[in-house]
Amino acid sequence: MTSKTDEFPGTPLREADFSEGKILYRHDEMNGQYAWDTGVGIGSYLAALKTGVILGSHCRTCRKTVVPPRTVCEWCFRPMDSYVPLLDTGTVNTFSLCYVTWDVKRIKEPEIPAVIEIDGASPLHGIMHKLGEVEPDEVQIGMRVQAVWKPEEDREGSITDILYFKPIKEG
Amino acid sequence: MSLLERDPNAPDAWLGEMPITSRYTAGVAGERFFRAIKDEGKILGSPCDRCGITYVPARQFCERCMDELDETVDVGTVGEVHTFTLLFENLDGTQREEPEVVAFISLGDGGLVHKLDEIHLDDLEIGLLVEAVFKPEAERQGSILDITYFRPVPS
Amino acid sequence: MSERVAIIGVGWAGYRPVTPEVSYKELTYEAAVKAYADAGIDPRRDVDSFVTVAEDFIEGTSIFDEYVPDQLGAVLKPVHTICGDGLHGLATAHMLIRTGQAHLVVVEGHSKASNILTLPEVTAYAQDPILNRPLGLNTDFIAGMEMNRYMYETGATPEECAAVVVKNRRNAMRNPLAPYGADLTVDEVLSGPPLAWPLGRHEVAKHADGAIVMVLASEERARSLSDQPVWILGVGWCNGAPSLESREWGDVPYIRKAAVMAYRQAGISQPHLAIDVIEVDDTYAYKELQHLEAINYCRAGEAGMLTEEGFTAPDGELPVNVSGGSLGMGNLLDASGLARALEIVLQLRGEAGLRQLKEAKVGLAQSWRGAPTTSGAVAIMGS
Amino acid sequence: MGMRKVAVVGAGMTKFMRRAQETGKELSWQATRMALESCEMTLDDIEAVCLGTAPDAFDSVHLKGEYLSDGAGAWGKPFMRSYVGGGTGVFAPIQGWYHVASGLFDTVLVVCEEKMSSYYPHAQGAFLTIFDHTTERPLKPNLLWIFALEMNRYMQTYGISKEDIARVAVKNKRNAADHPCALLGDADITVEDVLNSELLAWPVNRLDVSPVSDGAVTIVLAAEHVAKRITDKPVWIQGVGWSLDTAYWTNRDLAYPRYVEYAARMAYEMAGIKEPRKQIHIVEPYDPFDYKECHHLEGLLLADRGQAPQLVADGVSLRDGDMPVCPSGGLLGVGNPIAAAGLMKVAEIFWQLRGEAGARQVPGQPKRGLAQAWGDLMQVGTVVIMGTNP
Repeated sequence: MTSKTDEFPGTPLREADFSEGKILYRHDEMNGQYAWDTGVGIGSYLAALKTGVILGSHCRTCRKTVVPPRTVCEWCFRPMDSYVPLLDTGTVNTFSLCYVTWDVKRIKEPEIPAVIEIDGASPLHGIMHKLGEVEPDEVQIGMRVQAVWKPEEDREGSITDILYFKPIKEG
Repeated sequence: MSLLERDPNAPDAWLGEMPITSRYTAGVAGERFFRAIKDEGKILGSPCDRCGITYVPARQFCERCMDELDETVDVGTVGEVHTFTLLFENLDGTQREEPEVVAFISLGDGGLVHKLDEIHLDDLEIGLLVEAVFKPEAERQGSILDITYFRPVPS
Repeated sequence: MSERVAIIGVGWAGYRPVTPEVSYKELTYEAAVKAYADAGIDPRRDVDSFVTVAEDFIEGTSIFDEYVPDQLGAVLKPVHTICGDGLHGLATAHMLIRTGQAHLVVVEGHSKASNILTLPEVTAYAQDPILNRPLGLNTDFIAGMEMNRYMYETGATPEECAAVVVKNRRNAMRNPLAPYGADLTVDEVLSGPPLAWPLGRHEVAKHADGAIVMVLASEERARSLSDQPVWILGVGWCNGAPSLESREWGDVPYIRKAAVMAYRQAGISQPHLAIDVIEVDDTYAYKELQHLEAINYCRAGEAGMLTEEGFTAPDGELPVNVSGGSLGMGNLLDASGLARALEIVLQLRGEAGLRQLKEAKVGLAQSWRGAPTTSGAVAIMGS
Repeated sequence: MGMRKVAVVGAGMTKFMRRAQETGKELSWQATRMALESCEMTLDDIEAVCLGTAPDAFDSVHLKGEYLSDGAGAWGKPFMRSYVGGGTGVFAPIQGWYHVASGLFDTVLVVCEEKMSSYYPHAQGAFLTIFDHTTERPLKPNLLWIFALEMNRYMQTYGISKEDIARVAVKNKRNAADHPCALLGDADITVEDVLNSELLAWPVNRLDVSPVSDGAVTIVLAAEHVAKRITDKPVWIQGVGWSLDTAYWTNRDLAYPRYVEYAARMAYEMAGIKEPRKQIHIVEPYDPFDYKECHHLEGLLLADRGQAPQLVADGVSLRDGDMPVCPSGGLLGVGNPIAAAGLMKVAEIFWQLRGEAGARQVPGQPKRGLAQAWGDLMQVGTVVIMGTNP
C-alpha cells in the first residue's frame, strides 16, 4: 500500500511559523496540584529518612529485603513481615553523567544519577539517587558509596534529606 | 491488611504537581475558521454533502462518515440560544456571587459555546435570537475570544 | 472460546471522603485481597490477565500504568490500563475471556479524589483547548446546559431532579459502604446554593476515595470455583460526539446505543419486565433520569414522574440506585461504574444487608465518564 | 472451542513530523481515512474503535482518548482507549485483536496518535512526572537518566561498546531514508556521526535517540469470514503477548528485559512458534534508543544475551540480511510519536508481508513478522506476531 501512495498526509511546521505569526496557536497551562497520601509503607520510609535511616521491609516467604518498604510483597502477594533499617552505604549498580536539563539545555558540570544497591537490602535492590564529591571520570559501576545527609535540623522527611552519595575512600 | 504499622511521625501527604504547559495549533480547519473571524468577522461552517449536515465551527472531516470537508460556508453571526446556564462557580470551584451566563448558540447544524451579555435574566430563554459581538478588528488574534460575547438581537 | 463469563469475586475498600492512613497502592491492595479471598484464588498462580481503569491527570502521574502491578499481584503478568470507566474495564475482561486465551481476569478501579487539590482545573483540561478552554469556564457549565435542555425537551422539573437526591441519599443510609447518607427533603435540595442553574450544588455527587476489584472467570472456571457466580449477560459501550459543538444537549444517544448493545446480547426486549434492580450513573441528579430514559426503563420525560411516585424507590416496582448511587456513595471517578456493578453483584448474591431486595435475579449497571465526555457503558448481570 | 482468527486488512499513516499543524483529532482522521480507503471500506463498515495514545501530557489534553475519539472514527460506536505507556502502539492492535477474537465484533479500527509538540516548550517535560511522586520526583529526574542508566548497565554487563550500539542508529536512519513519512532518514550517516553527536547523558549521545514527533497511524482489523471478502491478501495476527514488570525498577537488573521475554513467550506459544530465530522473518523491535533495539532482540529470544549488537555488525539485521530488523527505519529514523510509532511497526510488517513496502521491501517474500514495543519504567513488553497464513 505504501508503494502505491505518493503523498502522505500531514503538514509539518517550522518553529518560525509560530514566531512569525504564520499560523494560529495558543498557550495554556494546567494548575495540577496534588497531596498524595503517603500511607503506611512510604509514610514510614519518609519518617525514617528524617531520622537519618534508610528503611526497607522484609518478606519472610521470599526471604527478601526491599527498599523502599511496602506493605505487600509483589512476588508472593503476602503481607510484608517487618521493617528493616538498612545501612546508608551501598554499591553503584549503574550511573549516568547527564549534561542536559530536562528540556535539553546544556549544563557544564554533569549531574550524576545512579542506582545504588543499599547495604542490608537483597542483592540488586537499590534506589535512584545522585552521586557527589566525585570526578565524573572516576565514577564506576561497582563503586562503594555512602549517603551524605542534610544536617538533622534541615531534614523534612524526604528523599532529598540525602543530598547525594559519595565514594567511600578505601583504607 | 498490613502487618506493618505506620510510623506515628509519618507525614500525611506528599505535595506535588503536574506541570503541564502547552502550545496548541488551531489546526487545519481551525486556521480557516479563526482567520475568518479575525479578518472578516465571519463565522464559517463546513457542509458534509453525504450526511446533509453543516458543521459549525468549520472542521476538516465529518465525524459521521469521515469524508473530508474542504468547503466552507458563511453561517452568519446570529443564532438561537439552544440551551444556557447561569454559572455560579469559578474555574477553581469557588462560588461566584454574580453568575456568568453561558449558552450554546445554534449556528448551522452546530454552534458555539459562548458567554451572553447585555441581557436581562428575565428575557433569557431557550430560542432567544442572539448575535456575536466581535472585538475591534485590530485587537483580534484569531481566537474564540475575538467574539467578546453574544447579545440579544435588537428587536 | 468461552461464551459465558461470570464475576466470581469482589472486593472493595473505602468509600470515604478522605483516606489519609493509606496510599493509593495500599487502598487498592485491600480491595484486591478481599476480592481474591472472595473468589478463592491466588493471583500469582491463577490469574491470566489484569485490567485497570485509570487516567494520568487524575493520578498526578504520567504513564500511571507503571504503578499498577505490585498491589494487584500482577507483576510480570499481562496487565493493561483502559482509560475508561470501570464498566469499560469489565467489558475488556469479558472480551479477554471470550477469546479463549484467558480464563481468569481481574479488573481494578480506584479513586483518590481527595488527593487532587485542584480537581476542577484538572477537569477543565479535558475541554477542547482551542474552542472551549479559552472561555475559562468550570466544566460544570456543561451539566447546567445539559440539564436545562433536558428539562426543556422532556418536561422534567427541578423538583423531579431533586427527588433523585432525596431518594439516593436516603438509600445510602442503609448502605454501610456509603459516606453520604442523609435524610433530606426536596425543598432542602432545591434551596441549596446554585451551581450552574438550573443545577444546584446539592444535586452533584461529592467525591470519595475507594477501590474496587473484581475477578471474572470463564464458564468452566466459574463453575469449579464459585457457588454463586454472577453471569455477565450483556455488555455494551458507546461514544457520542466529543465536541460540544456537534453533540445533542438534551439526550444521551451514546447511552441508548450502549444499552441496545447490552440488551441484544442478553436477549432482553422489555427491560422493565426482565430486570429486577438497576444502578445508573447519578453524578448529577438529572443524569439518573436521563440515563433511565436512555436505557429504555421508561419513555422520555417519564423518569422524573416515576421517581416522585416511588417507582424507583427500594420498595418500588423497579428500584434504582438502592446503593445510594454516586450521590450517596460518592463519585469514585472512573471507579464509579465498578461501584454500580458491585451493588448489582451484592444484590444478586443476596449479600446486600439492610438494603437487600427480595427478587433480585437480573440487574443492570450503567456508567458515564462525566463532563465533558460522551462516553458510557452498560452491563447486565444475572444470577 | 477454536479461536476466531483476526486479520489486518488495511493501514494508513501520516508523515511523522517535528511539529504538525493538524490537531490531534485531524491527525487521527487523516490516518484513519487513509486506512479505510486502502481497503475500500467506509466508516459504516466499522463496528468498534480502539485507540492507543501515550501520556495525556503530550497532547496536553486530559482524557485525551475522549477528545481524539471523533478523529478516530468513534462517533456512535463502541470505543475504548488502551494504555501501557510506550508499549501502547503495539498494544492497541492487541486490544483490537481481542475485540474481534471475542466474537463481539467483526471489524475494528485501531488508531494510534501522538502530538508531542503540544507539550511546550519541550515534550521531555511530560516525562518529569513518570517517576514515583514521593520517592523519586523530588530528585528532579529527567527522562534521559533512566535510559542512560539502563544503557550503561547493559553495556557493562556484556562488555558492549558505544560503536557496537551506534551501528543500530546508522542502520535504522539509513533504512528510514526510503520511508516517505520519515523525519530523520539519512542514507549517508556513519558510526562516527553518531559517536560525535552531542553528548546528552553518558553513554547517550543525541543520535542514539529517536526524535520527538507528531503523527498518527491506523490499521483495520477484520474477522476471518469478513477479511476474505475485503482483501485477497489479509495478514493474520498469529500471536499476541504482553507483560508488565514491577514498578520498583531499582529493585531489579536493568541489563535484561525479562518483561519482553515473558511477552514474547506468550505470543510464541499462541502462534505455535518453537524456534523463533528460524520462524520469524522480519522484526520491528522498539528502538526509541539504539541500544533498546539490541536489548529487545535479546528479550525476544532472537539473539543471545549481550550478542544482539553483533547482528548489525554481521549484516544479519540489515534490510537484505537473514533477519531484517527495523526495515521501516524504526523510531530512530522514521520518528517517535510514541503510540503511533509502535503501530507504525505493525503497519510496516503488514506492508512487508504483502510485498507493498516499496523501496523498503525486504527480499525473499517474508511470511512472518514480529512487532514489539516497550514502555513504562523499563517495565512493559508488547508483542504482535503476524503472518501470511492464518
